[in-house]
Amino acid sequence: GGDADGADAAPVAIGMITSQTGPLAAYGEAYTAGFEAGLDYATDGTGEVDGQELDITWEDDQGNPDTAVAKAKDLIGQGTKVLAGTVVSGIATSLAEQAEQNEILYISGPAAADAITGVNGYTFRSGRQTYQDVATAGTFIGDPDGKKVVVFAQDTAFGQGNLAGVEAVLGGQGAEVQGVLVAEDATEFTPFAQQLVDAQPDLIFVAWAGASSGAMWTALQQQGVFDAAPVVTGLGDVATYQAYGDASADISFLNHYFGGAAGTDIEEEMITRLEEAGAVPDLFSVDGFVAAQMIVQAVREGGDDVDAMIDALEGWTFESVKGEITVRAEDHALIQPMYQVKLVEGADGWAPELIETVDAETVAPPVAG
Amino acid sequence: MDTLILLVVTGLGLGALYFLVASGLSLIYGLMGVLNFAHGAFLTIAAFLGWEAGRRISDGTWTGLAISALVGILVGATVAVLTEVLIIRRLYERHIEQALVTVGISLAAVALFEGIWGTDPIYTDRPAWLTQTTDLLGARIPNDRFLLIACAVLVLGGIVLFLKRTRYGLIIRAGVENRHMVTALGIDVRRSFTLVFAIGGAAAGLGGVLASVYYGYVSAHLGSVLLIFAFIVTVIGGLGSLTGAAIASVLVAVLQQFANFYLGGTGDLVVVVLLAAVLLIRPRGLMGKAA
Amino acid sequence: MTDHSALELEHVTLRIGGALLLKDVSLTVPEGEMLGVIGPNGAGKTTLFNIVSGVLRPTEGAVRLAGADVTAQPVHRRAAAGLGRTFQTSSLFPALDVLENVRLAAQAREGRAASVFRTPRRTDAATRRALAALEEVGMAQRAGAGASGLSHGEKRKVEIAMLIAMEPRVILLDEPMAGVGSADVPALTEVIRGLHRGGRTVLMVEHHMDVVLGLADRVAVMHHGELLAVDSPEAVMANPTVQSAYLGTAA
Amino acid sequence: MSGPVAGEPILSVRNLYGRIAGQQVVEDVSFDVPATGVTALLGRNGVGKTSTIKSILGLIDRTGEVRLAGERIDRMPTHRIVQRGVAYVPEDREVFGSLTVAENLRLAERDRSPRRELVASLFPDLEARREQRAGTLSGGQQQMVSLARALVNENRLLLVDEPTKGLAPRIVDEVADALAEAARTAPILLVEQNLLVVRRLAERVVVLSSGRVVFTGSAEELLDDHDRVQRFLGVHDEREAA
Amino acid sequence: MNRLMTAKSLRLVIGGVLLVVALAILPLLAIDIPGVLPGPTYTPGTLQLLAFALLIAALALTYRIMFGLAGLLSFGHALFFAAGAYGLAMTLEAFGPAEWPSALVFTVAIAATLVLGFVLAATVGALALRVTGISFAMVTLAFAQAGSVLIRRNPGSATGGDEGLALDTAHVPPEFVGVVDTRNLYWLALGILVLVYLIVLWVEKSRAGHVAEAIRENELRVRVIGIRPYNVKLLVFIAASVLASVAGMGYLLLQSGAAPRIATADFTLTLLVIVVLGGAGARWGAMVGGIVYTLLDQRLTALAGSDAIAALPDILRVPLSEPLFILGTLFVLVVLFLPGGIAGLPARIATGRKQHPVEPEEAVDA
Ligand SMILES: Nc1ncnc2c1ncn2[C@@H]1O[C@H](COP(=O)(O)OP(=O)(O)OP(=O)(O)O)[C@@H](O)[C@H]1O
Ligand SMILES: Nc1ncnc2c1ncn2[C@@H]1O[C@H](COP(=O)(O)OP(=O)(O)OP(=O)(O)O)[C@@H](O)[C@H]1O
Ligand SMILES: [Mg+2]
Ligand SMILES: [Mg+2]
Repeated sequence: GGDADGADAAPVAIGMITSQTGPLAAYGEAYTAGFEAGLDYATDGTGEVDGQELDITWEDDQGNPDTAVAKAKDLIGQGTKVLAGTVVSGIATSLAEQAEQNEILYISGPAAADAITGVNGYTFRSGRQTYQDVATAGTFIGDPDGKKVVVFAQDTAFGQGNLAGVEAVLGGQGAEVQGVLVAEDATEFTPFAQQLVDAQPDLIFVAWAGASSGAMWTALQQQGVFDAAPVVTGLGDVATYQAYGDASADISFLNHYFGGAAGTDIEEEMITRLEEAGAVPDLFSVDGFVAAQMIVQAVREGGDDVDAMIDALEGWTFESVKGEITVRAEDHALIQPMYQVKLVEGADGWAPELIETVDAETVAPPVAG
Repeated sequence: MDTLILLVVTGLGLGALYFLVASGLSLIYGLMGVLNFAHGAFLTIAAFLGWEAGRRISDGTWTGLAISALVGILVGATVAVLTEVLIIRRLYERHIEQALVTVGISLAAVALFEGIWGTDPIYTDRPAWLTQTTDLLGARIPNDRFLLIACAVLVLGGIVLFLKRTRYGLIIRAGVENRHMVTALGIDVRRSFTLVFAIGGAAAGLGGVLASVYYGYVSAHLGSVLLIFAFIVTVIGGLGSLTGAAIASVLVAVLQQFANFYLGGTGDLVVVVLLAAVLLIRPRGLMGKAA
Repeated sequence: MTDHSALELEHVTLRIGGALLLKDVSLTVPEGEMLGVIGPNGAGKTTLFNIVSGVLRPTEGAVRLAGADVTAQPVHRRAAAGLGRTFQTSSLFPALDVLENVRLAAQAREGRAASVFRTPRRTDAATRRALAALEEVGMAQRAGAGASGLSHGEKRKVEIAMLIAMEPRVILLDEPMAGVGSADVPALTEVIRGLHRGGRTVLMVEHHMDVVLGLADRVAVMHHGELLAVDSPEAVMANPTVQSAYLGTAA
Repeated sequence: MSGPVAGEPILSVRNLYGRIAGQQVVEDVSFDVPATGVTALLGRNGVGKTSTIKSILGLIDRTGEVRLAGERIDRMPTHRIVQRGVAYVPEDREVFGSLTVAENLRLAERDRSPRRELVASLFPDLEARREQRAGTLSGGQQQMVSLARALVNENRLLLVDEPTKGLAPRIVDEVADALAEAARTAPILLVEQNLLVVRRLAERVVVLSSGRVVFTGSAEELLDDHDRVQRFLGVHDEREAA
Repeated sequence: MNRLMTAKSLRLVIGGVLLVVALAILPLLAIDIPGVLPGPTYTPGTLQLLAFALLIAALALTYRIMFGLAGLLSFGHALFFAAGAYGLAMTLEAFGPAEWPSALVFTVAIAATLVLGFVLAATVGALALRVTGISFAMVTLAFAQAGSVLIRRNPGSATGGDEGLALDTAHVPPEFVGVVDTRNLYWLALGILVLVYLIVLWVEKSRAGHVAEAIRENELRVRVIGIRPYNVKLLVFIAASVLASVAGMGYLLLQSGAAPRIATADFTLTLLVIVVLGGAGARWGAMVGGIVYTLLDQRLTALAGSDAIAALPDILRVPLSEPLFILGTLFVLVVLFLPGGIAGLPARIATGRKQHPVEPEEAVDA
């Protein structure tokens, strides 16, 4: 525990690094808005923790690790003890490295890579990780034993991670798992769609990111994949709701968060604050919100002593937007509930609707390391 | 069997797209003697404005698509002409600088498009028929591939006729080699150059609109993705050779499909290896003329 | 004395595409000879030089330099082995100055021409040789001038200076007088005579008949890719085929 | 064709300056080309003959006054000047190497009814090589293409830069014949090193030295004056003009 | 003879040494240039930025001897930079028998990476140099693209794919780890730049350098005087590439990791932009280009996010808030109106608007 009561203590310097420009700027924006809302909530609108000021600096990583490292070094050089943020897994890895080298606290943002969990003692995460996505997908087929699951993914760290996740989660429960990995730069998905049909699976899990999703879904639809087996994928941010076109109604979605998913009081609080700020609740709003809560907790209990902050966070269980969340002590995994969702067509196009909340323990990753 | 057909026909469709981009590139290379890195930007702006126009007037219909295509062609041509007149022309006969300037334009243009239209892809609507499939020997071929192939054939035929049947073909080839001497034969070479730039830009514009049909979206990076392959196709086909580019487009795209499907997604690697191999065996490309 | 000639061509034939550019050309040039090569435009004179210097490979036949078969050797090897040439249209390194142009040739002569471990110096042997070569062709005053700004005649002289600096044993000159003002012809003729006088073997394509006649020991006549005759200048001039196919009335 | 009034020069050059890459290569050159016959522009290597012709055509930066049959052409772009009936045979042939012989000639055709037969009869060798790429022609053959490109149109003035350079004696003869023939229909400004050819073709000469005109007069007057020839066209002298 | 040692070049040497000394004591000073540097020169953030700029300058310099000197337009230079960074990261991770001292492991890893860079350069160069011009550019692009694809594919989890590879600090000397030691990294970067400069200078001034220049002008002519251009080009290619991988190693230490971005064709294009921006005609042009570009890139981003920009009307705000737009436009303007790049500026100012170029200063010296 900490003993920070000094109203006269120097403000705690906190560095927020995330994409304000670059390819993932939209995610960065949601994260930022969520963080502001979370900070307001956790400090009761004061922006201070028990009288201790927080000196928050925002920096743009441009989606570029070089920039991020430079910014991080600059912040650390100026005495920053807490870093948080970034959507990009590659940047999160670099920042985790900096945190360890310089013995400061780092709370990564929406970056989903499993590798960040347990990477070192200084690094925490405020979002979900790939494993939790995959495990949620697994909840769609009931008992996986003896079923055939095909993972359709891009051949990237993200896609490979998803395949590995499915193999671990569903394969471990007796499912036969097959991967159809497509080169990231491929633009033609029709033959692969046909390959999916030919495989005669019981479940198809799609892990896709980026602009080519539209063409991919069209190809699946054209080749009749939806008639062959149920298809599960992760529901992304608001901008992607319309990307599935005619396929939308046929897809089962796993989801980390969408506006209205949780139905908790804290969610209300967040949405109110977001709307006041002119933002909408989105996939990564909660990551920002949780990051703010974790920082406030760390400062409240640990002042500006990094080891004390780490102690304050390890094993901490708290109420947040998605309900009860735990920072697992062993590897800093963030144990949290997930959602099953479907898209329904309304006046403004397709919008998500909750099917079921998946229990945090059901999708908890095994301890890393 | 149906997989084979699917791979070949979709490969042809993709090849058609490559060719639509490469045709303008090849033409402008034949004219400027440099690779035009701004070609991707011509394509992207045409796709954006074509989409803006199409959706305002009649979204998701054939009329809308026709309007998009028309606007795209006009925009592509206009932007190309502006680039030529305002920038390229000032650097005439300085090929490296010309190429460099187009690098600058492409960097600036992508950033500008991101500023205007954002970084996320904008998903587009198209006529229903294009999203459906046609059964061909057991393979369900997406219909838009047929549209692409038809357009590519038309463009190839049109440009070849233009170069063969008009004097411009001669003027351009001669002008690349020795601009001064062409003017000394009493020919206003600048006007021919601008015209050809316009044609190249128009082809890129059409390519842009069709690319947005193929991918189902428009984005600031639409052009950059295609440009790399258009370069490769242009070089494999032989710099400045239009038929070479057409053959290489098909070769590259079909090979890419097969490698992606059967060789563990190595399509891009295989294409790169093909490029290196072709250049090492035939430095001038498949149909290139002697330097 | 060596028992072989400076240059030998044996049954050299060259085909490009469908065209027969050289037809069974055999030629022996003894050490120290100055051989004039004449023939109508398009007869294959430049082509012959390209074969000798290695720019083109013959379809059939062999090329021997000082007895050694060089048919398969690349250009730079033959040059290193003592074969120098000029081009029909002058070709210098326009971005370098006159002295640098010539010094490159001198460097090449010394071997290790492209070594990273050697830096050119004002006093080194290559520079001295280059300056001497420039002196010999009367271009020493222009040593610092950029090669791109030279007039035609000056370029010709610098090219010959490069040859001198290479100290080749066999020299091919492709129309050295082309474009040279009549006033400068005598001077350049002297320069070429100087080249020859050093005991070097010289082959020279030239359309200025007075120059050819004044310099050459023997004259080779080419026509339609064939070697019509190799003979003394007087005999060649008297040859009726040469008269009609080549000289016309202007001789 | 309404020819210029007798006595009025077809080309008049006044105070012409020309520069290449910032370097003055033509300085204050003034001369006239009469409306008939051949005028030779002479001078030693590097005095600026080629540059003078290029200045007239606007191929290099120039200032000064140039009139074609009275009309100012010194502000016109090259192609306009040529369209007014000026043909140019450049010093280094400058054929389009990647085009065939036929294409080279076709490109040069400006007139509605180009004089293809004339060209074919002048250069039969080219007829046989119509489909060969000009870059693979021998030097002399290229020179013929270059000449043919000029002669295929009807011209008001021919600017010919060293047409006999690199030609076999017999061809030199033929080219001289062709030029003599051409001179009957259009006046020629000829740069030529071969004084035999000059003597045969030219009525008038203009001599340049170091970028300036040092002599204008009749060809015979100059060529018969050994002293002048020595002085203007140079004795052997190592300090060659730069 | 303009290449030989003269009084003027002696002055240049002294000036150069003074400049290096001035750069070396920068971390000990508190110079603050608002708007150019993010903070005073002793702060880690500023030193990090400056060190990065110095490494990019070194890299640009290696590109200059290929492009500016030998006229080899390569689109694959990034490959060798990446080979240095990834090579060192991978060997550091792979090696290291427990009983070896860390310093030894570090040295061996560096040596191994140099060998790797050399072998890669020799292989790629030997193949690519069989063709010339645009074809050469495309073959190098092809190799770089293959490298880039491989790095992103993460074969055998060796390269970390999109996420990049973090530096395994176990065997890195502690002086190079951590923010407090940023100034050591800065000195390291400065050292690399000086080293690269000296080697580049040496290559350029050597006979090989002269021949490379001649080859750029007229390759056949070089062959005819008895020199094989291929060897010289290969030599320049290898020298430039190995030096690029040295800069890459510095980059790895500075960034504590390697990201796939540095292997892309875009990165090579950036290099090209830098060299042209600075002026391909001069060594110092390339270096200044590297430094100016890095600083501009960084400061323009700061500007883009500033309130002043946000307050502008859309038509100005949208373009001005895109740093790449400004850089791209600036680059176009430089190519159009400043042909010699930044390095050409002094000469242009000195000659004013006069059309005549100045005569070479040094007289011929026989
Ligand atoms: N690639 C080719 N294809 C067909 N014919 C060719 C090719 N290259 C050269 N020729 C022909 O070969 C002949 C020989 O040319 P070459 O240059 O050797 O002539 P030359 O004797 O040097 O003539 P000149 O005195 O005019 O320079 C010419 O008729 C030329 O057109
Ligand atoms: N590209 C150039 N750059 C710099 N100077 C040049 C260039 N071209 C020509 N000059 C200079 O201009 C002067 C005149 O050249 P020009 O070619 O007009 O002479 P010329 O009388 O035609 O000579 P020649 O009889 O050799 O053809 C020469 O001294 C030459 O040095
Ligand atoms: Mg010849
Ligand atoms: Mg001349």
